[in-house]
Amino acid sequence: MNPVNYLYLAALLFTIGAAGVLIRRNAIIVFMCVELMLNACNLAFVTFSRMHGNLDGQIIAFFTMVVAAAEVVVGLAIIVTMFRSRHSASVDDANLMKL
Amino acid sequence: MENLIGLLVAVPLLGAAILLTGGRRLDRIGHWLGTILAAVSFGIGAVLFFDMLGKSGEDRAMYSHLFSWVPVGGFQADIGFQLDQLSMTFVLLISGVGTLIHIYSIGYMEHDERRRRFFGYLNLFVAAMLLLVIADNYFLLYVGWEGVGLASYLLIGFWQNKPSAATAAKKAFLVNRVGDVGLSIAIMLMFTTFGTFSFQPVLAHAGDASEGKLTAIGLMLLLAACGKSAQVPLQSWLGDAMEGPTPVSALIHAATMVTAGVYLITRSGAIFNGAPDAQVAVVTVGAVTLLFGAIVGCAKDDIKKALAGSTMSQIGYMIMAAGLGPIGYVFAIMHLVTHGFFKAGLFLGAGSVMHGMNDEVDMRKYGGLRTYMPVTFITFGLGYLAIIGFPGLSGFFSKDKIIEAAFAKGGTEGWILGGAALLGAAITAFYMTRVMLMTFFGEKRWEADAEGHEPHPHESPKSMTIPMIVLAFGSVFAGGLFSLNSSFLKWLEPVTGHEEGHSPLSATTVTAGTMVVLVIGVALAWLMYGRRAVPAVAPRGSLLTRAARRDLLQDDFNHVVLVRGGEHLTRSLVYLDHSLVDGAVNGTAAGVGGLSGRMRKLQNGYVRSYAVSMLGGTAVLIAATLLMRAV
Amino acid sequence: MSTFAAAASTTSTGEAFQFWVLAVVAVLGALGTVLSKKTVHSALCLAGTMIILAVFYLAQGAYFLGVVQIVVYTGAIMMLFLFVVMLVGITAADSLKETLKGQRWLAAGCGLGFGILLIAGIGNASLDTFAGLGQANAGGNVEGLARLIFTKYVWAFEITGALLITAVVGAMVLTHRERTEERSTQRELSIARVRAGTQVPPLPAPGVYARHNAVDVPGLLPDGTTSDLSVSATLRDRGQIRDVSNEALADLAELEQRSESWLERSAPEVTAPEEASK
Amino acid sequence: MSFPLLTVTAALPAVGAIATAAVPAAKRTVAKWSALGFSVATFVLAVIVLVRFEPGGERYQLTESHAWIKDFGVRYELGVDGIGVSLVALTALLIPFIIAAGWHDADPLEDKNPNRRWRPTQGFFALILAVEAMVVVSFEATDVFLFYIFFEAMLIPMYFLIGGFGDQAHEHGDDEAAKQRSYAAVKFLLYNLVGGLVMLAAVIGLYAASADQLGHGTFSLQEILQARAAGKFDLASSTERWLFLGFFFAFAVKAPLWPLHTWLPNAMGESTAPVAVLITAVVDKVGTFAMLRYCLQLFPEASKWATPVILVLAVISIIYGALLAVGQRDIKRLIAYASISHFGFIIMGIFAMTTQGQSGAALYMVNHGISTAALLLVAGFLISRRGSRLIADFGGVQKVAPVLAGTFLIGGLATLSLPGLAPFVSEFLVLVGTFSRYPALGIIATVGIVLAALYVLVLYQRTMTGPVKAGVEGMKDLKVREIAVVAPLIALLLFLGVYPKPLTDIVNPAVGQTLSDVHKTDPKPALEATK
Repeated sequence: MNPVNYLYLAALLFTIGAAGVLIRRNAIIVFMCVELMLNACNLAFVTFSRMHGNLDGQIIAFFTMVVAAAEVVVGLAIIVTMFRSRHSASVDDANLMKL
Repeated sequence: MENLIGLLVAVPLLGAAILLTGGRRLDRIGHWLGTILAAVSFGIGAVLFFDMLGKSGEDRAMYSHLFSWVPVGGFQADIGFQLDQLSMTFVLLISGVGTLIHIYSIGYMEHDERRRRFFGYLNLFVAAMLLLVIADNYFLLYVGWEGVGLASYLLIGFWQNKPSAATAAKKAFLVNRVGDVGLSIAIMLMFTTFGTFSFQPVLAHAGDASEGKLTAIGLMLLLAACGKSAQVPLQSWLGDAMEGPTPVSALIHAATMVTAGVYLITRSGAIFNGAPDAQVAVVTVGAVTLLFGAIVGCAKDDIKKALAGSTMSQIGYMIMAAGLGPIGYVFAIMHLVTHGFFKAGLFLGAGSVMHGMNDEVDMRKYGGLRTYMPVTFITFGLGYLAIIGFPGLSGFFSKDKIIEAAFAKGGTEGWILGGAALLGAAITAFYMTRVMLMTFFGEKRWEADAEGHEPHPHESPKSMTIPMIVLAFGSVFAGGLFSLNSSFLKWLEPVTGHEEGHSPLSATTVTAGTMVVLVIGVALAWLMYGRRAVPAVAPRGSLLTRAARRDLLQDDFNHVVLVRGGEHLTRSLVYLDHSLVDGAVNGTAAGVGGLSGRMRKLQNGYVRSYAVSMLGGTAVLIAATLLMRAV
Repeated sequence: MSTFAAAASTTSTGEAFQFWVLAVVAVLGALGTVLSKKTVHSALCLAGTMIILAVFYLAQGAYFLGVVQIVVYTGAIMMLFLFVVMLVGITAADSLKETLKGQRWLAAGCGLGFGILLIAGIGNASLDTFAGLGQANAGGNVEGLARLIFTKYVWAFEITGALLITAVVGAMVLTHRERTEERSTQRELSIARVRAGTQVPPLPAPGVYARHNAVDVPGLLPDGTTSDLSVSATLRDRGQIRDVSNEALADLAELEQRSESWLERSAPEVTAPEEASK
Repeated sequence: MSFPLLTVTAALPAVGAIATAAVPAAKRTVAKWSALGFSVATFVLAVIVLVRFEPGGERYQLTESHAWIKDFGVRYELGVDGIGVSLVALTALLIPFIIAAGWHDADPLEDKNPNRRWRPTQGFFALILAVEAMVVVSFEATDVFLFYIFFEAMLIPMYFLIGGFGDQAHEHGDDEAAKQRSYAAVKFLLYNLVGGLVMLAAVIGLYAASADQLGHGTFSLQEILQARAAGKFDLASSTERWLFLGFFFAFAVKAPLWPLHTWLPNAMGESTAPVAVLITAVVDKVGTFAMLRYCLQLFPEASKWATPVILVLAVISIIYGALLAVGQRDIKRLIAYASISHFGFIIMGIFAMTTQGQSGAALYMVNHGISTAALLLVAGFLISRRGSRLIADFGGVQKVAPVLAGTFLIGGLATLSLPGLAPFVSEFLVLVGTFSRYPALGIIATVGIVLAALYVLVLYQRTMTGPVKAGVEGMKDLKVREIAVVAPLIALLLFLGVYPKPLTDIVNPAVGQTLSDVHKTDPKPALEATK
């Protein structure tokens, strides 16, 4: 098997995640989908690192994880606050950006 | 000596500057100052004149170059003066008559609180007119040309609170401006043809230029002359110009400014000599105008308007003479000078009459005034005799010569012109007699006006009568003096050149003919106005009379075609500018606004739809890169 | 493990087999994450996917990452998610019904197009030579990463540290609720309650009847109806109240039956549990 | 290096603007005096520049050159040729009069609350000085990019001057006036912005062209000119034409040329007279000036290619502007349309490509600045006295205010270019210059002279002569301040009318060089007459 398939998998997962972001209203699930996309990227990175035979790809993936962690922390905090203020975790309820 | 030439202009100009900026503190001495300065420039003129007499004919011309005015590439305009016999004649006429009229105005404008300003304007006019005649190039002449236009604008509209006066002033300036366009185009043509527009080189090389160019220049100069000298078709302003104070009418609209056209044509003789077609145009204009003016003069009841018509027709004579070429130039100028005397005298007389009649101008409300104002009567009478060409008076000599010259033109053209001139002489005799009779003879026809105070005619003060007397002398003797062993001819010949025309008729025949038509005219007038009593209200009159009263409908034509048409044009243009030019822009603006209004609907504030657009965008980008790599 | 990392342009059949099996599962997990109604379920699906990814990391010679993936992601982050779900998850059951007009179609279109493009991109990229991590991992994968992180990427590393701290502080700031007024004592609370006049006495206790002591069982009121007040609000909202009144009444009826039959007496008609539960 | 005279000349008003704006709200008079002081000081500097400039010397003098943005070859380069220096002088001359004339235009109205934070007076004068600084730089810049920046930056203060400080005189009351004002301001901004952006594209295009012609991109006018002279810089005619059009469009909007003119009447009509003077006498001059400096010098071939069209448009502007002026009911709009007609003359002179035409155009810029300033400022005094801009509301003014009427008449006569006043010389030069190459156009343009007389005299007749209208009786004659504003301008008009030689001596060499750039020589007269 050609390891490229890992990349195809990554692409697939990424797309699924993206679709999830687009169609789900629950902020938490949206978040999970984002995580899914990040993970897909990580997979791609790891595969690349294998492809090039050096570890930089893995490093990047590692940083991605760190950032993802930070992002999750802040994001979830935001969700909680939002929920407190408007008793709902639906992203559609927060459309104050509307003109 | 040459340095004095500049002073001719500078002195009255200084006067104008002082009087117009001086403010009220000059009110008491203003008129004296103005008069003295005018007299001074006459004095300078006299000094130069005698200096000139001292020299021999050819080198009498003096030149003085002050400074370079507008030097741009080949276009070299200088402030320089040329004083030859022709200019000198005008200088004396202008400053002389000018001074007299200053004196006259002291009395005439006595009761006007803006008298200082009036004298300022008069000085301004004298300065501009002198500049016009002593300039040594057409460009500087143009300055004087428009300068006199401005002065006449200010003076005609001097009583600005009268709307009629303001309108008349505006009309005069505008019509003159049309003429000025002619002059400026003529200058441009000279520049493109000769590379210069100074008199000497242009006139010296006029022969070398193609006839077409000369004709074009000539016609443009004629247009200018028509504007300034109130010749058909630009004559309409002169009648209205009588709204101005009478001295103004005498100085500007009889003696000096209106003759500028004649000066221009005579000065440019060399050009016209090379362009026969242009000359034909000139004589035609002259002939037409002299009849036109004469006819109008017959119908007017307003004494000043009648005289205005006469002015028009007399200048018609001059223009015609100038158009005849070398055989006519001298006589044109000669008639111009004599006309300056008697016409100024007549106007001053008219002014004096009005002065005595509470500014009544309608001759039908005069009558029998000879007993009340004898001096005015006599001077006016002498002027009258002069203008109709009574033998021995100045008008006789000058006009007779012109008629001879007209016949001398030869061929059918000669006959036509001569006939026109004779007819004009007859009509002149008629309408002048009419004026004379209606004003000074018959029984009194005036009654109390609306306020109920009856005019009690009285002789005018000395300051007014003296100038009239002086001018009367001029109008009696000038002609004789000039034609005494044809001194005037000798005087001008070096400048204008002269050749004897060979007339089909002998001089005596012409003179006899003139006498005959003169008698006919006078007799006719006497039959109509002397024997019968003059009705106080004008009778309806024949069709021609009514047309003539309306300046032969020329004004109506202007009004309908130019004024109305222009108004419509501007109004529609204003509308188009707003709706079309501006509307196009505003339309685009509106379109953009509407579009963005639709676009903003996309900003619905839902994170997810933003996310969709982001993803779509990314997809597009990827697609783009792929395509790029594909090709 | 070195066998995993050995492969150059193709992989060992073992890995291939493992890939095909797990990839399917991973995709299913991802779909589950997206599609499942309940938040908890999607969280679990995600966790599963992540673990599988961890395995893939290991398979590709990223040992450190594989472990980190399990420990940090699946261990920490997903748990964090679950906590939040517990905090927030009351509205967890959100319908999949779309409210934004055309959103779903757009999403489908973009997602599909995007995926296709992505895959196409990978497809026509020439990626058949795989160097493999043989010598890169020679000195040990962790050491290799460490060397890179502390030499080449040290600056980025420091930055991430700053980032993490910021994130922590941010989270605290966001979630911390400032107490503005003095905490009210029981006395004040009781007074307030009396003032309000609603539910002055303490709430009824759940799980009456000795056989039930679970908190999700509402207590019965004297007329035999249940009192939702006796159950905690959370359960109430989740609709997780276990109503046992019927069976209780049934038992009661049966008991009396038995006693009557023992006393040779006609039993009185037992009220139907339905009416009882009214 | 020598003392950076030009920089200082441009910087002083800028400093003045800041200083004036910084004056505390209460001290209104201080702000006025500081503004006046700075503008006068600038004028003194400008005079020094004028004196230091030797006619017939280097093409660009008093040059300064420093690298500015190295990566894009943008340099801070200043230098003045004859035309630039005379326009700098004109600007510096007019601003003090503008400030003095607008002395009370920005005083807060009584009914508005006095202690508001917004300080109109300080702002007004600061903005005027800011405009002056920017205009001066754009006259001095010899780096296209530098010029472009200030050419555009000018719009900002102008926008606020137009939108913020209109005179309350409006037939439909204050609210309507405010609405009209903001409309005019926005229109002004949009028109010029669009022009400017088109130009920006062309500027970048020029940079790119120079980059691949000279190897390194540059905006420096002098460098490009030298390169062309050396034959190293030679654009493909299509490129050159596009770039030319880009530049010309911006300048034609600014100038303005028919049919891009409609912003001018609104802007001038709604703003106070001093600001209107600022627009037409100072800011718009940048447009015509830039045509002469950039269009002709950078793109000679394209200029010649476009000449016929431009000349026709210019003639249309002349006639059209004059005709519309005749049809106006509003004094300031009338003057605005008259200006459009005059700008037509200027542009015609520039593109006639003869010595007379271009010198005439250069003179025309100066003379038109002075004459329009005189006329407009007097008109402003008139309007502020009556509180109306409608011609119909006036009549018989000369009876009650003779001095005002007199100055107004002189301004008007200058506008119809009466001989003896400065504009006559320039107008006639333009006509001769055009006529000697395009006789037909020259003759058509002379019609403009008659129409000019028409609109000026009609305006004078309706407002000044006739019986005294109601509402005019109590009108005061000019105050000392106002006379002090108008008299010097009139004196200057007379002087330049009688003795324009100093000006022509400065301008002619520059024109000669420009003509040699476009490889044009005056047509020879049909037969050379001995001078």
